[in-house]
Amino acid sequence: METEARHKHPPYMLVWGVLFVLTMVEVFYAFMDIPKVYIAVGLIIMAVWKALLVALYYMHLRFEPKRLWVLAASPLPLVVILLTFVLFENF
Amino acid sequence: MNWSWMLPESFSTFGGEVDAIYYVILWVTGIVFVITEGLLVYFVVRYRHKEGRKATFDHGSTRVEVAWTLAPLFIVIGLGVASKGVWDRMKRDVPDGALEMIVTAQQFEWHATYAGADGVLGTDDDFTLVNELHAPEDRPVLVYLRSNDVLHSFFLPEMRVKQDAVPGQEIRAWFEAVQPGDYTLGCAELCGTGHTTMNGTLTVHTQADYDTWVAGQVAQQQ
Amino acid sequence: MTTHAAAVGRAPMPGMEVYNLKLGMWVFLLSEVMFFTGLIGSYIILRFAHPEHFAQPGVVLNVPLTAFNTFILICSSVTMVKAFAAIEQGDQKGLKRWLLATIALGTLFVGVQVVEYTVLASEGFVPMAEAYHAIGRGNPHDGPALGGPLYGATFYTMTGFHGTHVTIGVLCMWFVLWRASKGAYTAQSYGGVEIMGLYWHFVDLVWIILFTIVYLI
Amino acid sequence: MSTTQHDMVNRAEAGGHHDHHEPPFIRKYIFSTDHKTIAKQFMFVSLFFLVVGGLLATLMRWQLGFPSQPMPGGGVFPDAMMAPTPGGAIMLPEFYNSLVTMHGTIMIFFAIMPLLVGLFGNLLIPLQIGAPDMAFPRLNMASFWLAVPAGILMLASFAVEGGAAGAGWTSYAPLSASGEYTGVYLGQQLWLVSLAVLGFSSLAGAVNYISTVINMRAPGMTWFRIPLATWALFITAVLVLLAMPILAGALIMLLFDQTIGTAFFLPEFDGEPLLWQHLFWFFGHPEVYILILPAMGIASEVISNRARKPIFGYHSMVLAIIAIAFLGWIVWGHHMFQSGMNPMLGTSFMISTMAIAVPSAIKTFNWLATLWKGDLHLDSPMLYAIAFVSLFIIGGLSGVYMASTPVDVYIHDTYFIVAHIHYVLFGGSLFAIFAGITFWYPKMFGRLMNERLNKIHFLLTFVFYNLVFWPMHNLGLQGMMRRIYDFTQYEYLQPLQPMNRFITICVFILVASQSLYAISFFWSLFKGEKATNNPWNSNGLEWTVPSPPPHGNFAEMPVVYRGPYEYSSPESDTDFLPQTTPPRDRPAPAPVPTPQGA
Repeated sequence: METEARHKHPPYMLVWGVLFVLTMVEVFYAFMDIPKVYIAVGLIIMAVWKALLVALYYMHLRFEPKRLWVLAASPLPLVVILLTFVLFENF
Repeated sequence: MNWSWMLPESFSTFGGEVDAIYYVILWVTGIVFVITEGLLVYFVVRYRHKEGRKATFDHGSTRVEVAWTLAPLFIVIGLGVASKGVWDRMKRDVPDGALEMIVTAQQFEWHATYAGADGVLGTDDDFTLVNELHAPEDRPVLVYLRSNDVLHSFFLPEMRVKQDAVPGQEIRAWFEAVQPGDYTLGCAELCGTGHTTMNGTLTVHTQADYDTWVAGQVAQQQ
Repeated sequence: MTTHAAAVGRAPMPGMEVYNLKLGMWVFLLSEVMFFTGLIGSYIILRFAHPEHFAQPGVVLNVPLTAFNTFILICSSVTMVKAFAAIEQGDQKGLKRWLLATIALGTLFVGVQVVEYTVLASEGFVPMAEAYHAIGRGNPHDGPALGGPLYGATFYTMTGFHGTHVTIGVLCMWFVLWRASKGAYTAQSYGGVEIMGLYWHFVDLVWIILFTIVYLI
Repeated sequence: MSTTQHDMVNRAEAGGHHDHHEPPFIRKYIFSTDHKTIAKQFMFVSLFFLVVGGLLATLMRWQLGFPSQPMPGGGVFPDAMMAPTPGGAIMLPEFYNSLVTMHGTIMIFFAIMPLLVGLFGNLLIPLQIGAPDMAFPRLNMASFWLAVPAGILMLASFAVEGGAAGAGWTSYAPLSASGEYTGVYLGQQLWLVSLAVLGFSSLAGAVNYISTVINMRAPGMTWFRIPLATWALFITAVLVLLAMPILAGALIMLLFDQTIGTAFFLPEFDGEPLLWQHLFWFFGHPEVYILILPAMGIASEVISNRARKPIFGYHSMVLAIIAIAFLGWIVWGHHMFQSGMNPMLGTSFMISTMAIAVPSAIKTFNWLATLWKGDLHLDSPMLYAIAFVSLFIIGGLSGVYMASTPVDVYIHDTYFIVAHIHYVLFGGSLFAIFAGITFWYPKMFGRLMNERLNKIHFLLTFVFYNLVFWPMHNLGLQGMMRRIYDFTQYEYLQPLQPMNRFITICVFILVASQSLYAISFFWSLFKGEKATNNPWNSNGLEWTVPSPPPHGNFAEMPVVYRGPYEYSSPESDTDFLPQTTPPRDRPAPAPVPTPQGA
């Protein structure tokens, strides 16, 4: 059940720190006086980064077998498909 | 009873192209249908169980699999390419100089607003008729399709036109009739209790007749 | 048993090296991903189609308060992994303590959300299309309406479903705590705690996305 | 912990709650956690709904065959459904719209889907992969007991004020979003709640099937030794898992529009009606494959067995299933060609839709090639399965017409579509269901079905099925719209009256002849010939255990050495070679008891 990595204690507190800092940066970045597109893209990148941190460390995905990675990633293409087509509709 | 697989005659400029694609597909699928169902029946008769018959032990063949993957692939690519051009002509590339009108759908009527004598929509001499669509022959007609309540579908079977009317949107649909006459206007999207009664007529005039008709309507309005 | 598997002449096990409960929870979470994708997709369609319905960030919604709430939820994720780390070492006391902390933080999150909803509703920011008249944060009540009803509807649906998930999570956590108090988990068997954690972190993850999309963009 | 031990733990978890003494009646038959009992529960409930759906269709056909004429016996319906006139009761358009909606909804969500996924998923997955039960037996039970209230809610909507939902099974907004447009308030809300509850039920099932297939396979059951029925059900479960939540979200938003006054889909407040269509069909097209993939799996199973020949191209069959499932996610827009969607999207959706023809063709050719040089035992399961193939060919080919965008302009929302969907769902799925029930009936009940009755049923159904649905293509080509209460309102459709009447009469016979299957089913329960463990000389693991299998299924953990379709192998003296037969040069190892048997 265990892999060696998990016994070495994943850096829970470090991840917490990064999440905290990123949230602060997000809030300030959102109100900067730059074009909306940059704000949106920057915020999405930071949000995905945070989400990945949670999935990889808190949900232990980093320490799981590869097949679980595949399983966990399986809906992501569909997410991309739905959102892309939906965006198309508006242009 | 009409068992025909022919489409009813079409009377619009792109109608012929639509029908042509339909008949190509009819031929292609017809041939595939006859071959596959024929083989199915033949196998069922030929290889039905008899005393002492033993089936061949055969797991398949990659070469055959590749062949019957590629064959349908080429066929559908061909159909797709053929369809794309006609589709773009029907739904995207509206010709210039079209006669414009507004068709507003509501439960359970079609309201057609015509430009009047000046040929411009949104002026005082516009007039609106219910369930009556009039169009000149040999001239593109551009319909701005609106809806006041729910979804409806603007269906001119003989013109090969079908376009949903979506409340909150204005959707463009066009056709060019090639022969004067009376045609059907129907609603093809379930729109409520009176859906079935939501029909009318499309009358195609010669250009001269159409102008006279418009003048008559304008005079009547005033 | 290993020799037996070898006799079959193939790799030892067809299954994943993941026990059923954990696999089941992951599979369930995939469907949750799709659920929130549907909601976010709807939001995107509506927002692009009617940008005038959506106010600038921070005008109607209270960003500082929600940033604080985000911080609470992130902290609750840390306490949750701490609970998990505790039971991994067989530390029963630590498990219960960290679980209780997670419950407290989760409840606090829902509480803040309730306060947020109440204030927003009093400022005319409601999901009902006809009653919608958002005046913005701290503006006089006779001010002009900001945004439109799609803003209210999408906001409450997205955050509301997330809040429901948190609430369900807190309730389940009480159940896990009750089981923990009866000594149901050990250093060898802690499936319940682990899948509780997976759910909880997933809810946190969704909030990270929602916070960005709904409040900041 | 080694991985093998892991598997044992997983199996022990699943089987661990089984106890040795006989469980009380209510645990054994009502709130059972045994996958076989749950399968039968799903079967009886969904067969009931199949009958209900069929009767709704008959009512609908009366109106189409004899427009606005008094219906014999129509007087028993309340005045809100049938208007009483001196000559007899005449169907009202409101009721007709409810019939259209409820026939579609009930057939798709409460008959075909639970039969394929609920019945065969539950029955076959554990048995075919050699598992004692599902990974989560209690969740499995919850799945069934969520489906029941969903069905009751759906039926109850007929009895409420305003009648049942009348916006079509697709419930296009805004018609469905506000009662003002239809006069249906509570009925539509019940429809939404019922489907949302059913969604949870399907989700619980899907989580179970996926976990079970991944984690609970017997030693030796590699991915490419899994029987095609289980493969199809596994992929179907993935589709259910990922598609249902999208529907759930859409249903809830529509329910909010109906009840609390949001405006997601209401254009008067700038809501977007097309949003509903995007969400519905993003769910709906995978749903279409949910309804056909298991049928394909069942047909493959029966055809290979009854032809006594390995399935032709097992690997490409599996890959085709996966390809269809994936492509199913990128074609939803082909339901929306005429909806006002961006025409650019139309082209891209057309291409992806056309692409789906390829894996479907692969499957068809493989079935044909399986029959080639076989030894075809033409008993009733085989007849149903062959009917499936022949009708699926028609349904597949008629799909090409719709995929071509210009042709779809004309045939969209006409009876051509009705013909197409029934060729796929009735001719396809339902015939495969008949094949599957007949084939696995001995495994479920320990007796064989009545062969003669089944053959008569097959013949009548096949003939009248085609007489009903084939002419619908022609109706559509003449321009007859679907969901239309009285087509004679259109002058140009009036010549279609005789054909519509002909179809209606054939529907009556078609529906009536289904009683033969019911008689055969219930007669065989008590009087059928007793079945051995393996009446069809099949290779699958499910045929190595008694009929019906005991609680926990396998007394000893089965070990799998080969693929499921080794029929007529030269390695064997008979014409079959069970998956558990070890290779000749290697003796079988000592049997390993399953944990719960220990």
